[in-house]
Amino acid sequence: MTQAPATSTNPAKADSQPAPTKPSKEMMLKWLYDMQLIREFENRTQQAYQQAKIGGFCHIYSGQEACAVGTIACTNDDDPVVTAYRDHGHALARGMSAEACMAEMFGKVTGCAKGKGGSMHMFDKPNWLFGGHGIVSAQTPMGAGFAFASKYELEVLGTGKKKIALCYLGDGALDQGAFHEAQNLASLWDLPVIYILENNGYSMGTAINRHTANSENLEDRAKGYGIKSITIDGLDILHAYSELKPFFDDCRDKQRPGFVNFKTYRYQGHSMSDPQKYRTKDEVDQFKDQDSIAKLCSDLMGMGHIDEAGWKSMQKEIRNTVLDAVEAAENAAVPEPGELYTDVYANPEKNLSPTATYTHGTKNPLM
Amino acid sequence: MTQAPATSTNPAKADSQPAPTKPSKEMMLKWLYDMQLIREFENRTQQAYQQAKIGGFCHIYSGQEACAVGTIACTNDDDPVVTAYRDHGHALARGMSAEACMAEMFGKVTGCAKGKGGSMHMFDKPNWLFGGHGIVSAQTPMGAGFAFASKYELEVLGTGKKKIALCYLGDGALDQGAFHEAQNLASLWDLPVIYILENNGYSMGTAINRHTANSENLEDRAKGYGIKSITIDGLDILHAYSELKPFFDDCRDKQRPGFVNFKTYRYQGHSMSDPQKYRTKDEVDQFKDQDSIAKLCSDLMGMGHIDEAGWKSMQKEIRNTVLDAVEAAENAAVPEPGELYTDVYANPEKNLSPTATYTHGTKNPLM
Amino acid sequence: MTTMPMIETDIHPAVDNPALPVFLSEDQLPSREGDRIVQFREALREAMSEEMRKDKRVFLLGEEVAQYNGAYKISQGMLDEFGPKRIIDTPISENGFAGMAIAAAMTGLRPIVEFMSWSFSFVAADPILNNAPKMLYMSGGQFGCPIVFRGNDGAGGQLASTHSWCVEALYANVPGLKMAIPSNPYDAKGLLKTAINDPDPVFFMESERMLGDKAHVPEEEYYIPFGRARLAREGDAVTLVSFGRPVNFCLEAAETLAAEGIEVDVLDMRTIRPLDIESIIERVKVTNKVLVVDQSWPFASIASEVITQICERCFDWLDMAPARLNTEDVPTPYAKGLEYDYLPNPERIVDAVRDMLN
Amino acid sequence: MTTMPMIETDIHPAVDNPALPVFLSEDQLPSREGDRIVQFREALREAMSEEMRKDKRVFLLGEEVAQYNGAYKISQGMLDEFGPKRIIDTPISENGFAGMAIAAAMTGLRPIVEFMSWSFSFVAADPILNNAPKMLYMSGGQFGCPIVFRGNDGAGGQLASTHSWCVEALYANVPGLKMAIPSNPYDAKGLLKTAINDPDPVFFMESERMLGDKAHVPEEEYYIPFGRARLAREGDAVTLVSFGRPVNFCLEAAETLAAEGIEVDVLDMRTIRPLDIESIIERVKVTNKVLVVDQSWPFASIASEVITQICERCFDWLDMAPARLNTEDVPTPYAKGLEYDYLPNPERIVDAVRDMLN
Ligand SMILES: Cc1ncc(C[n+]2csc(CCOP(=O)(O)OP(=O)(O)O)c2C)c(N)n1
Ligand SMILES: Cc1ncc(C[n+]2csc(CCOP(=O)(O)OP(=O)(O)O)c2C)c(N)n1
Ligand SMILES: [Mg+2]
Ligand SMILES: [Mg+2]
Repeated sequence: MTQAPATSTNPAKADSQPAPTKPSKEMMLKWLYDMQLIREFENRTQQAYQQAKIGGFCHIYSGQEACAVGTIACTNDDDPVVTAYRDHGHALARGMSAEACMAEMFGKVTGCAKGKGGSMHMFDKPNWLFGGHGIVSAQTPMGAGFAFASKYELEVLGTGKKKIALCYLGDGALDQGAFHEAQNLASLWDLPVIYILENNGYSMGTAINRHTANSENLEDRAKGYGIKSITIDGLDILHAYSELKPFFDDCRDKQRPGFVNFKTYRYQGHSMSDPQKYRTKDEVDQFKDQDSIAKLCSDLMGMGHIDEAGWKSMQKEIRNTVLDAVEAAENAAVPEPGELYTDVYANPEKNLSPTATYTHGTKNPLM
Repeated sequence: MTQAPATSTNPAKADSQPAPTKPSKEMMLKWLYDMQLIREFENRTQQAYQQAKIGGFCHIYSGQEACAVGTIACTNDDDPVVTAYRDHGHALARGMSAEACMAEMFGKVTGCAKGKGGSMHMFDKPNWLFGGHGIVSAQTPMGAGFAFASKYELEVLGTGKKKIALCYLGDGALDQGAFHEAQNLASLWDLPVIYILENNGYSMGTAINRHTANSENLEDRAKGYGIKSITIDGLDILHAYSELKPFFDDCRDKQRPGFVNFKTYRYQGHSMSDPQKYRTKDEVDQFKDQDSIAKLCSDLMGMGHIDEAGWKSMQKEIRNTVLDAVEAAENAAVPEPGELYTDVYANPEKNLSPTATYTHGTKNPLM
Repeated sequence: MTTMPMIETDIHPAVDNPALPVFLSEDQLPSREGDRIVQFREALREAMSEEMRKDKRVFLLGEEVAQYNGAYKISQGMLDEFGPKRIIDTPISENGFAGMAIAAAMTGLRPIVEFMSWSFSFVAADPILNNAPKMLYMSGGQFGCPIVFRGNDGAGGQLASTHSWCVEALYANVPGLKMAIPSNPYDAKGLLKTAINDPDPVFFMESERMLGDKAHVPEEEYYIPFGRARLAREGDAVTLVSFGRPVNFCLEAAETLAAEGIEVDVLDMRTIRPLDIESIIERVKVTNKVLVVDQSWPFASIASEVITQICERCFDWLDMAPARLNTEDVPTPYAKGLEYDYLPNPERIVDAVRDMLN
Repeated sequence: MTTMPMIETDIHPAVDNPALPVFLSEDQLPSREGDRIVQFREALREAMSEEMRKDKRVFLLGEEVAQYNGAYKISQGMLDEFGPKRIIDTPISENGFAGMAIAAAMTGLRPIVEFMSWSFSFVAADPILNNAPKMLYMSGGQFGCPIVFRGNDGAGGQLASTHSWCVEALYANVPGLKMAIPSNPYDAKGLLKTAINDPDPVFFMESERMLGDKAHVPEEEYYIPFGRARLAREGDAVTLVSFGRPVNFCLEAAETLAAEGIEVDVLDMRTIRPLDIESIIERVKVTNKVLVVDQSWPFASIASEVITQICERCFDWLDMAPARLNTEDVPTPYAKGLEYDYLPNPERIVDAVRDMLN
């Protein structure tokens, strides 16, 4: 795209080269790290929320880590990514620092949106993350749009390369008309967008079979648009990657859309205020017994890539990173009152409002 | 429904009893009559439009007659029907008088909407026709709603019977999110609505393969929702009826939705102002050669149900009916200026507007 | 208690079962004082449940209204009482289920559509603006549309840009709809019961921030007529005109001002369409100064409209320009402090009144 | 010709290629008189084509814009010149393609989205209101949204209720967007060129009824800055404030009134956000009487806003209440006579002015 975000600020990122189909040891260890980072981060997020340091709606990603990490593993650093409001996992997997993510939820100026967006609006331009969006399914036409922009750059501006856009959605988002329109456009116009259905079985308190028709055969939907699709057991990231990587590569190569029914589960309530009467503790425990982090860890131990001590020290490192992030978020400044009126217009002419005078404000810390 | 429209005002209507699967001679003759009525009516409509007696957008139904007539033939008089803006055919097939329909387009008080709606808004409560709607696909959730209301009456109010709702849509309407949402709701909730895709191959000037993905396999879409479907050769009404009647009966019986891909063709431009550069005269002629009225007429002649003389006199009767309608529309009164402020609110309290005072106005001529 | 019909209307032939409830004048309504303390959300629930008991045509649909007992527990227990055919969980398909409900209303049913938040109504903007308010007109008086759309409106507490809409400034422009925005449990119940019985589409705005507010709600049944403002506090210095949640900010501000010896009116409009302009005029003739407090953005807002109507109706009674205090004219920020500054909070109201008096 | 930058702005870091065009003051712009007569639709086409020639990031998408050459022939010939990758026919999926274009704009492309009619924008209300105007804010200044939404607005000639919307009264409430509503070909071209270069989302309203209007449009390139009203006619009796198509009704009315010896101002606002309130004040200080003519419904309309701002800014200069003349407050009727009465036609304007002077 013309307005190329600066290259990734996260040197730890494993896939600055196109990722190989068979993951290396380093890659797999990085996945374990990222998944555990998300888990730990979300634990602290919940804590901070309970302490009223975070406000608004807050949706915890725990349980779904393999999805963000496993799919982003199949992308390049400059592939555009967009997601919904349950977005901390994607932000971290994409390379946003825990600090910028946590500070955003604390409503601080060091947050990725300078405290203006909160939990649902994780944006990270250097890492090609285009948000965090709150309206269910509003991100799905946008996903097609990022794919469109990549193609436009390649074919009209002549400056790009073959990209794929990643667009995440929850199972509840299947029911919105926007997604239908997006899929039709993507297929009709050969847009390389991959829709990743994070199928955690519930739209808030509504089980999938109560909110979407023919829910056992979701790939049929994609078929209606001539979009190729795949269903993934989302609790085993190694298996997921081995199926997803060729699928993604094919979409990139053919510049065609794809649909991934990624079966996963969320451990926590829909948001922080959910009593969860719609499911049993048994059901939750059953999924926790197949935890994707534990699985990857034991797989890696089996391969001899990590041992108990290594895992302990990795966990500790992560714990410290997250604690540091929390502390930094605590200590960061809240926005000046004047920040209310900044970033409203890029070209803040006069008389745009009867009551406000707009200005530019401080530079985003990520830029 | 609780607010039962009065019984049909059109005694000529063939299907005041549930229609048999094998059509009687009278039924088939009635179809011929109705199809020719629509054709003749539309010819006069075009004429009147060219004489600037009709204004606004005006969409001609010629070529698609077998669709409105053939599908309505499968319904009962009190099955709710809703359609889009290309609605003259449905109105006439459903039993609206040519006069009420023509007068509406002339903007006269004797029109079915007292001149307030025009060509795109044919409403006929006594004949269970819920409009004529101008926003592409907006009628599709409504179709589900009429089916819902029928079921509600049956199951909650305990006063109804098993109905089916008919909802027509153009191929262009496939691309709107509303239709996706409607189908999902219909399937999920077992709503007896039948979506009749009037697939005339074009959305304005855009051929179907340029506006909707996988257009050769439209039944796949319905399959995605677990909705049963059928594709119909829409130029042969006898054949269409024989396939549609059991399909409709099954939807009624099972109280389930259905999707009909009704292949048809429009002879005229999209609206009265369309230069039609997107298709060849040849293509149009090819379809005109398979004209559904000519086909039915010759089939009926083959069966000995009508002869040349009978057909001539039927045509003449129709011509006179339509000419009378035009004349009546011409002679009818335009709405009083005060009618601007009527029918805005059913309960026109004071202070609803800073500038207007609302009242009830004259009774609709159809009621 | 003698009953006095406050609204005389012959109902339109398009509408089935035309009886409107009997409305009492303000001083005949059951007392607002008492010890039957209920939350705002319970008041809403009582309104719906009472009407559903009386009229089987009334039903409720929306996201999580049934099994979950309501995202905000407004419909708690209603599934148990009325069953799944009348308390209906929907997919996240606002366009679809709003359009569906509109059709059902055309047949004479009386749907209550809950938007979890009015912020989510934009995906349903077409059916709710293009169809519901115009059906009667478009059909030449054949089909009415007795439907209630209701849900949370306004900033809910750090919900940020997309989830904090005040849609009234946008939607009130459209003729054919009615709009009610209660500020307290008593009014919420009485207005919602009226809305459900009204034969026209009613847009009913609640506030997540008020759902836990508690007040006396009488045992007896009552209906609050549309188009009657309530003088919640009487003063002489300035007339504050407001509706919905900011009425409470006005009352707080009035306390602060009273301590300084400044007595202000607080007029709670209760409904926006109809708008009780007469009550405003009556008070402007006393105070000659008016401040409209509105939690929407300012540009072309209800505040702009109220000021315009005041100019049209009692310009010569004004001592100074009628003033407005709106939410700051920026997208809703997340950060707590910014969001507080953003809303028309009591401090801002106090300042505005002081400004007017200097 | 000397150039004078009229707007001094440092462009936001979120926005790529920040150069704004050079703006000239009104008297430095090329002459409005001349014999290069073009239609309104051609002026729009020239604006788009010129900018597309200069900047490959600009593209046009919408229903029937390419092969059909535009439902209203605005984009005639553009497919031939720019090819199908930049002039793009869309399915009837306003939500989908508007959302898509917004994403493209976030990456730095500069989409022009044509709504065949703004009446069809309600199905896209969510992306155009919730995303485009708030993206910069929500993302803490990371992503701008340089996009133009344009199309027919207002009654198009007996198109009835659902197809005759004036959306400005609704949408102008939202901070983060800009809005332009030209009244003639010259301004249409200059404003659209500015809109395409503006780094913020611009809502651009045209009128089906004006697309055939003809006027001189100069050969030289020019840009009309946002927020500068044009005094289309100067008088002393009353200031008429208007925008879009009704400006022409005002000019007609002014002729009629002039014949009676009444000279009125006609101020063409050209943009709504920004709103050139200073020019209004300047004229109100001369005439002390103002009538806002607006083709939207009255309630919470641009007219209400203009009146409110007049009260806020020059109340003491008013001889009488500022007045408004809107479309009648009813759904748009189909019948020709009713539709004529419904709009703010010249006769209604003349009557309103006469009323003010009596
Ligand atoms: C249009 C719209 N309607 C309703 C909501 C409220 N809402 C937020 S999340 C949610 C459930 C979505 O579930 P799903 O898509 O499965 O995602 P998950 O929460 O499981 O990640 C609902 C109803 C919304 N944000 N937007
Ligand atoms: C939401 C919306 N967008 C655009 C339009 C303009 N429009 C009216 S009809 C039409 C084409 C529809 O074609 P189709 O659905 O195939 O129906 P047909 O005209 O062939 O009967 C378009 C683009 C509209 N009325 N509503
Ligand atoms: Mg889910
Ligand atoms: Mg078609």
